[in-house]
Amino acid sequence: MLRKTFMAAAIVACTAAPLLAAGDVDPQADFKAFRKYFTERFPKVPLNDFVNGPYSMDEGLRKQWKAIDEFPPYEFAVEQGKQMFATPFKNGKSYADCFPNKGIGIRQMYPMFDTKTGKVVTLELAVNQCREANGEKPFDMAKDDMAAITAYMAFTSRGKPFDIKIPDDPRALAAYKKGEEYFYSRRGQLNFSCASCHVQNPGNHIRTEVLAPALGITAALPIYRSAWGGMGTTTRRFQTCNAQVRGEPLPAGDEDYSAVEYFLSYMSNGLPISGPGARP
Amino acid sequence: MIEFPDAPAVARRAVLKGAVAGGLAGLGLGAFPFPAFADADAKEWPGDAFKVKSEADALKALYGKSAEASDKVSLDAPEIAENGAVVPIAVASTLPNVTGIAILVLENPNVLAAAYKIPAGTQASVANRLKMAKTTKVVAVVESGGKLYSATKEVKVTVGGCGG
Amino acid sequence: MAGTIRVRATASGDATEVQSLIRHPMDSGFVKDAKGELIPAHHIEVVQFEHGGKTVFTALWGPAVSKDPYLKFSFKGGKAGDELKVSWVDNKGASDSLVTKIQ
Amino acid sequence: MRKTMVLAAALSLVAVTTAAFAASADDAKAALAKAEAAMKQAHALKNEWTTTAAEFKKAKAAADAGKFDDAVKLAGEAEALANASVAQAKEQEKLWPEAVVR
Repeated sequence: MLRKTFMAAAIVACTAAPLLAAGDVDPQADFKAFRKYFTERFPKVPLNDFVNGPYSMDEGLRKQWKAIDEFPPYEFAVEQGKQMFATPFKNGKSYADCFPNKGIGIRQMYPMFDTKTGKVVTLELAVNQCREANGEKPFDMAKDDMAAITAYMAFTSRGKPFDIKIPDDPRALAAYKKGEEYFYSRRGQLNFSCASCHVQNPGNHIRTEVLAPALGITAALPIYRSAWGGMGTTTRRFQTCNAQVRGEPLPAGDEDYSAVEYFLSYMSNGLPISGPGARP
Repeated sequence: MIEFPDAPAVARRAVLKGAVAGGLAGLGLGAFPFPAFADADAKEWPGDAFKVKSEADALKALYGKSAEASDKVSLDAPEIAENGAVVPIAVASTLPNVTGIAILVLENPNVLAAAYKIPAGTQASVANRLKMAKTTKVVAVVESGGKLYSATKEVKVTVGGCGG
Repeated sequence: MAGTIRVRATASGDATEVQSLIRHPMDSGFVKDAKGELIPAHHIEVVQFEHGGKTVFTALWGPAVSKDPYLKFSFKGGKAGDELKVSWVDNKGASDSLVTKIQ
Repeated sequence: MRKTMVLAAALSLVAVTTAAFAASADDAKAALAKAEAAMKQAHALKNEWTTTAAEFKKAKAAADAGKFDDAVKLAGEAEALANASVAQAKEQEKLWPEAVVR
């Protein structure tokens, strides 16, 4: 019965609180509050170190990460991505023709809101859109080819600060709001939201793993996880997070995934790209 | 193109791209006047040492003797492994003329994880990444002047994530 | 497909530090695949490093060495420009080798 | 959340025991259909649970094997899980703004 009373109280609280119509969200205000929350809660963590996820939270793990990152296993993916980037499509064109600055050093601008289609375009969607525009089959967004090419593109952007833009377009604001809603909504039988772990519990353990802070959490993607024994794209990471809380993962390319990445990367504006990353 | 009957495609290309000389030597035609860049030879692999279940048996199979603890062997291992599949382990020693290093993971199905031959002129230190099935003692053994010295540390290993 | 071996060899003073990363599954033979069948053991057995016609390091590996195995050691007598040869062979007889220049 | 799920599961169990001794093929089919309807709703809200599909699979297997009592029980559990995930989605649609870091 607790659940019923809690919900009733919540509804009352909602209406009594300053009327926050569900429609309006204020990205700039959210950004300031989000940044303030993490910097005040973890005063000893330098701002740019948040992009190192669990390693900004735990000395023991950081030491192991440093040992692995000295010659990390994602080097093969970066090498493969570099070769894929240089190999022209059957029609002679290549990825360089699809992306600003020939695709080099631009990962920090994605996800990008496309005012023509009114949709959020993540780096992974952009790669597939480029392939399809040139008559090639799109990659499976959770598999190694996509991980290799995005690993190379991330590698060429290392150190560049996130620069995610929300244009003055109601559809962009709606996408941002959708991402924020996804991030804060509880799901799965374990009834957790992304925030339950990455806002309320960064630095705490879920068995051996240490939870990463949400601030800067997309900067290291794609990642080579020892647990997977291989590379993982942003899509694969979101899907496994869903499954961990016993929520059914969404299909690759789902707009909710693009929206939550849009929200998260916007929250990390100014923080440097650290991908591809090595993680437990 | 020289057809290397047994080497898989990868090896052929690497051989062609890299060291044709080395590749030819690799064919076991040692008599060639090239510098003896012999390839890694599977016969060097101490198969039985990798099948035994106890530290004593592994050291007997590898070196024919047992080890005594020594603070001259330094074993760098994490207290809690980030992930049992990739545990960074480093071994070093200040003992004189070291000829071999071995690393054993006592709770693994087979105790011996890796062994290294250290010729003269090579420093007595090695870093590698090992797999550990569960929380286990890790023993680093150094062969110096025909005797074995060891250091032991425990590494906690569990899985991560929400689980279930 | 690029080669399976990546090496960084840097000489400083009389010591040359060597790091290597080899692309290999290093299957232990104890892991089951999605269908529940055991994946057979498939791991590198011997890795050999040679400089100036002499073996400077030999690794003897079992199935407990991690996937895409990494190695670091250092030896005396190498200098920038020298050649260093790396070669490996696994329990299925597959092999690869690479000659690289010390930086 | 745990409360509504237990409540729903308990309700469906009560319904089963008062029915005829052995559930028939039709009872099983009906229970499966109810579960499937609830699962469709959860799917529409993009908020399915992995455990729902697992229970439903067991229910179908029991029905195919002619174990209709089991099938009805398991289908009831799948339905309860699906309903709980629907309730979760609807509840969160209202509650998420409160969790936002302000």
